[in-house]
Amino acid sequence: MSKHRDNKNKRYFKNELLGKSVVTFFGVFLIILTISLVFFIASQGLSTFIIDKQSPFKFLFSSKWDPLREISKGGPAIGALVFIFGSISVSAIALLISTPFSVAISIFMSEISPNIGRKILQPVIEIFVGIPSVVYGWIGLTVLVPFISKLTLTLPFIDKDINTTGKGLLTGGLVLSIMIFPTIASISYDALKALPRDYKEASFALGATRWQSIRKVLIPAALPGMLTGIVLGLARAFGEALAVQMVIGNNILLPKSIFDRANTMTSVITMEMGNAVTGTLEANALWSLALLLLIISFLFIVIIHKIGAKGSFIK
Amino acid sequence: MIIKAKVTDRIATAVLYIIATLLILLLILFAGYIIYQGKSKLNLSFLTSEPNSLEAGGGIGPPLFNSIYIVVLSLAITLPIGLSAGIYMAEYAKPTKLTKLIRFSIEALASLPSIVIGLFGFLVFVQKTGWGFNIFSGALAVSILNLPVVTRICEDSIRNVPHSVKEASLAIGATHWQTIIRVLIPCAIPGLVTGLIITSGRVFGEAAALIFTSGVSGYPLDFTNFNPMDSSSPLNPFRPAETLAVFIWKVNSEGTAPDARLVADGASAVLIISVFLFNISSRILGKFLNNKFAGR
Amino acid sequence: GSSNGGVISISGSSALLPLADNAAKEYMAKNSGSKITVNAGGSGQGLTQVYQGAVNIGNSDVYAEEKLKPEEAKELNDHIVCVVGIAAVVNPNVKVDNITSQQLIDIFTGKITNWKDVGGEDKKIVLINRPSNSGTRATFKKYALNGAEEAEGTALKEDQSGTVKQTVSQTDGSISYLAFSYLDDKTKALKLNGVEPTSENVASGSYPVWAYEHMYTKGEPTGLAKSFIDYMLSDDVQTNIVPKLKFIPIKDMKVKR
Amino acid sequence: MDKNLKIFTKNLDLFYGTNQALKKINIQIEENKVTALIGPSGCGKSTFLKTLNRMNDLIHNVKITGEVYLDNLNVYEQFDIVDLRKRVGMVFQKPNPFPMSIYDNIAYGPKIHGIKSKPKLDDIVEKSLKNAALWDEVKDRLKQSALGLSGGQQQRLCIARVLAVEPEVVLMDEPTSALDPISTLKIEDLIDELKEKYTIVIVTHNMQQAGRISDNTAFFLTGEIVEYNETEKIFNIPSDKRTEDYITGRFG
Amino acid sequence: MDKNLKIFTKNLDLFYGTNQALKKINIQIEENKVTALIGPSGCGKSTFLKTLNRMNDLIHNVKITGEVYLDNLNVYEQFDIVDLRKRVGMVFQKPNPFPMSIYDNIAYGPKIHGIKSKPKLDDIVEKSLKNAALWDEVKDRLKQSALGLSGGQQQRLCIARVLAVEPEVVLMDEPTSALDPISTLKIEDLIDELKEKYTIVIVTHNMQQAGRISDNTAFFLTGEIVEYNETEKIFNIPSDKRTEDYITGRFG
Ligand SMILES: Nc1ncnc2c1ncn2[C@@H]1O[C@H](COP(=O)(O)OP(=O)(O)OP(=O)(O)O)[C@@H](O)[C@H]1O
Ligand SMILES: Nc1ncnc2c1ncn2[C@@H]1O[C@H](COP(=O)(O)OP(=O)(O)OP(=O)(O)O)[C@@H](O)[C@H]1O
Ligand SMILES: [Mg+2]
Ligand SMILES: [Mg+2]
Ligand SMILES: O=P([O-])([O-])[O-]
Repeated sequence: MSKHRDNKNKRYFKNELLGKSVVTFFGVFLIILTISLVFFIASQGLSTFIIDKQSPFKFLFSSKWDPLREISKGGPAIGALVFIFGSISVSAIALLISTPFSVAISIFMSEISPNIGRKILQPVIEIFVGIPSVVYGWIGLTVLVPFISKLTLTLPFIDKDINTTGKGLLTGGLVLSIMIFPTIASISYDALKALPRDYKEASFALGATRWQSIRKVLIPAALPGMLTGIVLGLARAFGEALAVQMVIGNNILLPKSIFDRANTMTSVITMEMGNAVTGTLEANALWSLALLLLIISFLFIVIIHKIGAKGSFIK
Repeated sequence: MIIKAKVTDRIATAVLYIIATLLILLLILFAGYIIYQGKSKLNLSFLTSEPNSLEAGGGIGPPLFNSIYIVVLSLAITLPIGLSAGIYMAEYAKPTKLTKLIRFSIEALASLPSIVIGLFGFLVFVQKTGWGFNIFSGALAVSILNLPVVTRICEDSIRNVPHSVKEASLAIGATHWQTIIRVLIPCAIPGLVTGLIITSGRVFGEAAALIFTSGVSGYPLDFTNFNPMDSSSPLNPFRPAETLAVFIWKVNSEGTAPDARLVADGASAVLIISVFLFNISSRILGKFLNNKFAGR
Repeated sequence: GSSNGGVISISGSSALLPLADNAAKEYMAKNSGSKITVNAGGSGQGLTQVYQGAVNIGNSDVYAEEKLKPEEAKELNDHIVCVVGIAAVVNPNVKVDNITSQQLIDIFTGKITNWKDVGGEDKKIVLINRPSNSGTRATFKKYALNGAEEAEGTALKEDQSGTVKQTVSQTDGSISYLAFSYLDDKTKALKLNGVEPTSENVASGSYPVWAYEHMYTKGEPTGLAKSFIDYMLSDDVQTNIVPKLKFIPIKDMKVKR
Repeated sequence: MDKNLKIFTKNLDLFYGTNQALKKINIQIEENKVTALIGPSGCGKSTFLKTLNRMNDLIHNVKITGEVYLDNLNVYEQFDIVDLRKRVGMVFQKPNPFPMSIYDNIAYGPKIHGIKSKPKLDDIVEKSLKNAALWDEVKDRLKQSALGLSGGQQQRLCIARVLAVEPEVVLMDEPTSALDPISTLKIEDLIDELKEKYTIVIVTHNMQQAGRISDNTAFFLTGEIVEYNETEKIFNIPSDKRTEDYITGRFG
Repeated sequence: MDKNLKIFTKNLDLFYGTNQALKKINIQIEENKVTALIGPSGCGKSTFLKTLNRMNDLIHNVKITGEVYLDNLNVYEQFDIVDLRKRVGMVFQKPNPFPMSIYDNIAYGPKIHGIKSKPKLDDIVEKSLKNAALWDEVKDRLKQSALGLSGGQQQRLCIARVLAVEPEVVLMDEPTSALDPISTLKIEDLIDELKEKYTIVIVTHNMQQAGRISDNTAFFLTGEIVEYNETEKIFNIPSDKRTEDYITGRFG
C-alpha cells in the first residue's frame, strides 16, 4: 500500500509536478527580468540626480543640453526638454499621419474586401512590420530627405530661414508613420474582426448601408481595441531609435516648425553614448534619458489598460 | 435620404479602395526601389566576401552570417523560456496577483524601446561581465526584446487549440502536463512555427539593441574553423560582430569606402529580400503543417 | 615576420577604426598565432575601457586628459599613430572654393548667413555641425575656428561623419567639416586661407586643421599590444595603409604640437 | 393557398461554392400568416430564410438562380437592397442588440433611414417597444446599455428594433432557441399578436412550437422542401414518410 | 432501484461563482444500464455529467458541496483524479479526435497509463475499434489522420478511444447531436451493445432518442432533478406537470 503510494507520488511528480514547476518558474522569471531591467537602468539613470546632484526639474524642463560645457562658461547643462519635446512631437506627427490610413485599411480588410484583405493586405502589412528600421531610415535619408529639401526650397509658404536640409520633424514623422502603420492597422483589424458577426448582420437586416453599419455600429464597438492599437503605435514611434536618428537632423534646439530639425531621446542616446566616458555626468544624463524612456513606455501600458477597462465596461 | 446614404456608401467604399491600392503600391515601390538600387550588388561574391573600409568592392559575408547566427542563438534562448512561460500563462495561470504581474511584465517588456534594452545589455552583459562586445551578449539582448513576443505567440497558439481536444485527453485520465506535452503542443505547432519565423525576421533586422551589445565591427574570421572555442571561428559566440542591420547603420553613419552608398543599398536589398523569404517560408510552412495536422 | 602569439582587444574611436582594423588584418595575416579584435564605440568608450582594463588598447581622437580625470589619464600611455586632417566641406553647388579663417568663424558663429557675403552667389548657408563630444569637432573648433564658440542661440546640429557627407552632398548651400578620410567628389573641400586641405599641406605645416590619432595603453604596452603598436608605427603601415585611408603618417610631419 | 400571396419563389437554387444548399424551392407565403420552416440541422432553413431579404449577399461565394417575389416584384431584380431589407425585417437566433443604449438600439433603424427629429424618434421607440411587449419593463432605463437586459428581453428588443423600421414581413431564425421557457412563451404570444399586422416566417427546431404558433409549415430536408402545407395537416396527416419520421423524432 | 448501484450522489450542489447550477442532486445510477439525462438548455445536464468524472475541476471558480460515490467510494475524496477518469470515461457532443493518426488516437490513453509494448498496444487498438464498431471501416488506414474521418466515424473513434482505457462507466454528452440520422442510428445501436459491459450515462436533447435507448431517465430543470424514473414511466405516465409539459414540447 505504501509502496503503491510511493509509486503514485513518483508518477505524479514526473507527469505533472516537475513540468508545472518548470513552467511556473519561467513565468516568474519574466517578472524577475523586468524588475532587474528597471533596477539596472534606474541605478544608472538616477545617479545624475543622486551623485551628480543635478536637478530633476531642470533635466525635464530646461532646453540647454551641453554636458561638456566648461565651468568657466557656466558648467555642464543637461536639460533634456529638446529631446523630450522632439520625441513627443515626432511621435504625434507620425500618429496623425498614420492613424487615418491604418484605420481605413483595417476597415477595408475586415469589412470591404476580406478576400483582398487576407490574401494581399495581410502579407503586405506583415512585410511592412518585418522591414528593419535601418532600411526605413536609409530610404528616408536617401529618398525622403532630398525630396523634402526640394519642397522646403520651392514651396512659397515655408520659411526658408528655418531649415532646408530636408531633415527634421516632418521627415522623422513620415518615416515613423510608415513604421507604426502596420501596428495600428493590424490591431484595429483584430478589433474589428473580433466583433460578433451579429452586429453587422443586425444592422444590414435593418436596411443600413455598409458604410452606415461601419460608422455607426462597428467602429464604436471596436473603438477600445483600435485605441489600444493607436497607443501601441505611439509607443513604437516613441522608442524607435535608428530610423529617426538618421533623418531628424539631430538639432539641440527646440524646433520652430515641423520643417525644422529636431532631436529625440533615443537619437541622442544612440549618438552620444559611445563617446561619453562611463561614470561622467554626460553618460549618466544619457542613462537618465533611458530611464525616462522606460518610465514612459510603462505609462503607455497603463493607458492601454485604462482603455481596455473602459472597453470591458461597454461589454 | 436613402439615396444620400447610398452615395456616401459608394464614396466611402471608393476611398477605402484607393487607400488599399495606395498601400499596396507603396510596398511595391518601396521594395522595388530598394531592390532596384541594390541589384548591382546582388551576387554571390557580395554575399560572401568581407566588408572593406579601404577600397570599393567590399561585401557583407560576415555580417550576413552574424545576423543568422544571432537569430539562431536568440531562438535557442527564447524558445525554451518563451514556450515555458507561454505554457504557464495559457494553462496554469490562475487569475491571481502573480499572473497579473507576469502579464504586466510581458507587456512592459514588449513595449520597451529596443535601445533601452540595448543599454541594459551594454551595462549588464558587456560591462558587468567584462566580456566586452560579443555576439552572445547581443543574442541575450535581442532575446529580451523577443521574449515577450515569443511568450505571447506560444500562449496564443496553445490557447487556440480547441478546448474539446484538451478535454478529451483529460477525460481519458491524462494529467494536465501530459496533455500539454502530448496533445496541446503538437496541435499548436503550426501556429508556433509561423509566429516564430516572423519574429526571427524581426531579430534579423534589429540594430539598436545590438549596437551596444554585439558591437559595430568584427574581425577577420576563418570560415573553415568550426571550433566554437576558437576566437577566429565564426561559431565563437564571444567575439564582437556587426550584424547586417548594424552594418547598414554603420556604413551610413561612418562609412569610408568609396562605394559606401552602393554597399548600403546592396545590404538593404538583401535585408528586404530576407524579409520576403521569412514571410513566404512562414506561409508555406504554416500551410504545410496545417495540412499535415488536418490529415489532408 | 616575428611570430608573436596572443590575444588582444582594441576599442574606441570610430574615426580610427578603419585604420586599426586594416592594420590588424594585415598583422594577423603575417602572424598567424595572434588574435586582435578591433571595435568601435567611440573615443570615450575606448578611453574608459582601456583605463578599466577591459581592453588592451584604447583608440582616441583626443588626448586622454581632455576626457578623463587627471589622475586617471596619468595611468595611460599615449601612442600617437598618425595624424588626421580635417577640411571644411560644402555642397558641390556652392560657388566658393576658398575661405578665410575669419569668414569660417563668422559662418560658424552665425554672423554670416549667406554665401554672397563670402564671394558666392545669393544662397542661404546651411550649417551642419557635429556633436559636442566628437573628436572631429573638437579639432575643427580649436584649429579652424580658433576656439570660437557658437553664438548663443545658434543651432548645434548633430550628425555623424557619414551622415554629414550624405547630407552635405544633397543639401544645397550646406557647409560642414569632415576628416580627410571621408572626402570624395560628393562634397567639395574648401581651401582655408588659400591652402588646399591635402596631406602634403598638413605634413608641411601649411594647413593647420589636424590632430593626432592616439592609441592608449594602461602603463607600458607588453606582448602583443606592444608588437602591434610597433607594427602600427612601422613602414608597412605608415607608408601603405595610412595614406590609403588619407591619414598622414607621423614621420611625414614636419611640424609638431 | 393562392389568395393574399406576400412572397413566392420560383425554382430557387442556391450554391455555397459548388455545394448546393437549396434545390428548386417553390413556396408561396401568405400575407398576415405565420409560416414555419422545420427540418434537421443543415437542411437549409436559415439559408432559405436569408434569400428572402438577401442577407446571403454578404457571403461572397454564394450563387443564386431562380426567382423570389415580394408583392409580385422580383426581389433580386426589381428591388433596391436597402428598401427590401426595410420591408423584410429579420430577427436572429441569438439576441444581437448593438452595444449601445436601449433607446439607440431602437432609434438606429429610423435614423439610418433619415428620421432626425427627436420627438418623432421618441415616438417610434415607444411604439416599437410597446409592440414588442417590452415597454413596461424598460421605460425607466432607456438610456442604459441594452447589453444589461436578460436574454428574453434582448430578443424582444431585437424584435422591437425590427418593428421600428415598419417592415411588412418579419423573418425569424430560431428566435427562441437561446431562451428560457418563460421568455419563449412571451415571444410566442408576441408572434401571435404581430401576425395581425405582419407576415411572419419563422425557422424553428422545436416541432411543438411550430405546431403552436404557425399557420403553415414547410418541412426541409437536405435543401429541398419535402412537404409544405397547413400546419395542422403536416403534423397530423403528413403525406410524406420522411416528414412523419422527422416529426415523430425518428431522426434529427 | 437499489440493486447494483454503480454511482450515487448525496445532496450535490454546484456553484459557478455565485450562480448555483446544481441544486441538491440525489440520483442513483444502476450498473450496466443506460441512464438518460434530459431537460431544456442550461438546466445543468452537462454540469452534472461532469461532476461524475470531475471534469469541473478544470474550471477554477467552481464550488461543489455534497457527495458523489462510485462503487461506494467518494469520488472527491477517495479517488485519485487520474484513476477516476480512467474508470469513468467521457464522450463529448462534438467529436474531438486528436490531430494524430487513428492508431495514435486510440493508443494515446493506454500509453499515458504506462503501456509501452507495441504488440499490446496493437491489440488494444484493434479490440477498442472493434468494440466501437469501427474496425472494419478503418483497419486499412490506421496510420492516417483521424481528422480525415467522417463525423460519425470520428464520434465512434472517440468512443473507441475511451474504451481503450477500459472504463467502467461511460459518460456521453449529446453524442449524436452533431451527426446525421444514419450515423446517429449506428451510435444508438452501439450504445445498446455497450451497456452489456459498461454503465452508460447519456445527455440528450432528443426525447425520442432518450425513449429509444435508455433504461432510466432523469428530467432536469434549472439545476434540479424534477423527476427520475424508468424511462417508460417518465414518457408515458410522468408524475410531474413540468415533465409532461417538457416532453410534449410545451417548452424547451
Ligand atoms: N456560409 C456558408 N458557406 C458554405 N456553406 C454554408 C454556409 N452556410 C451554410 N452552409 C451550408 O449550407 C447547408 C445549409 O445550412 P443552413 O445554415 O441553411 O442550415 P439550417 O437548416 O439553418 O441548419 P440549423 O438548423 O443547424 O441552423 C449546410 O450544409 C451548411 O453547411
Ligand atoms: N464554465 C461556466 N461558468 C459559469 N457558468 C456556467 C459554466 N458552464 C455552464 N454554466 C451555467 O450553468 C448552467 C448549466 O449549464 P449546463 O451546460 O450544465 O447546461 P446544459 O443542461 O448542459 O445545457 P445544454 O443543453 O445547452 O448543453 C447554465 O446556466 C450555464 O450558463
Ligand atoms: Mg439555421
Ligand atoms: Mg450541455
Ligand atoms: O571621430 P568622431 O569623434 O568625430 O566621431
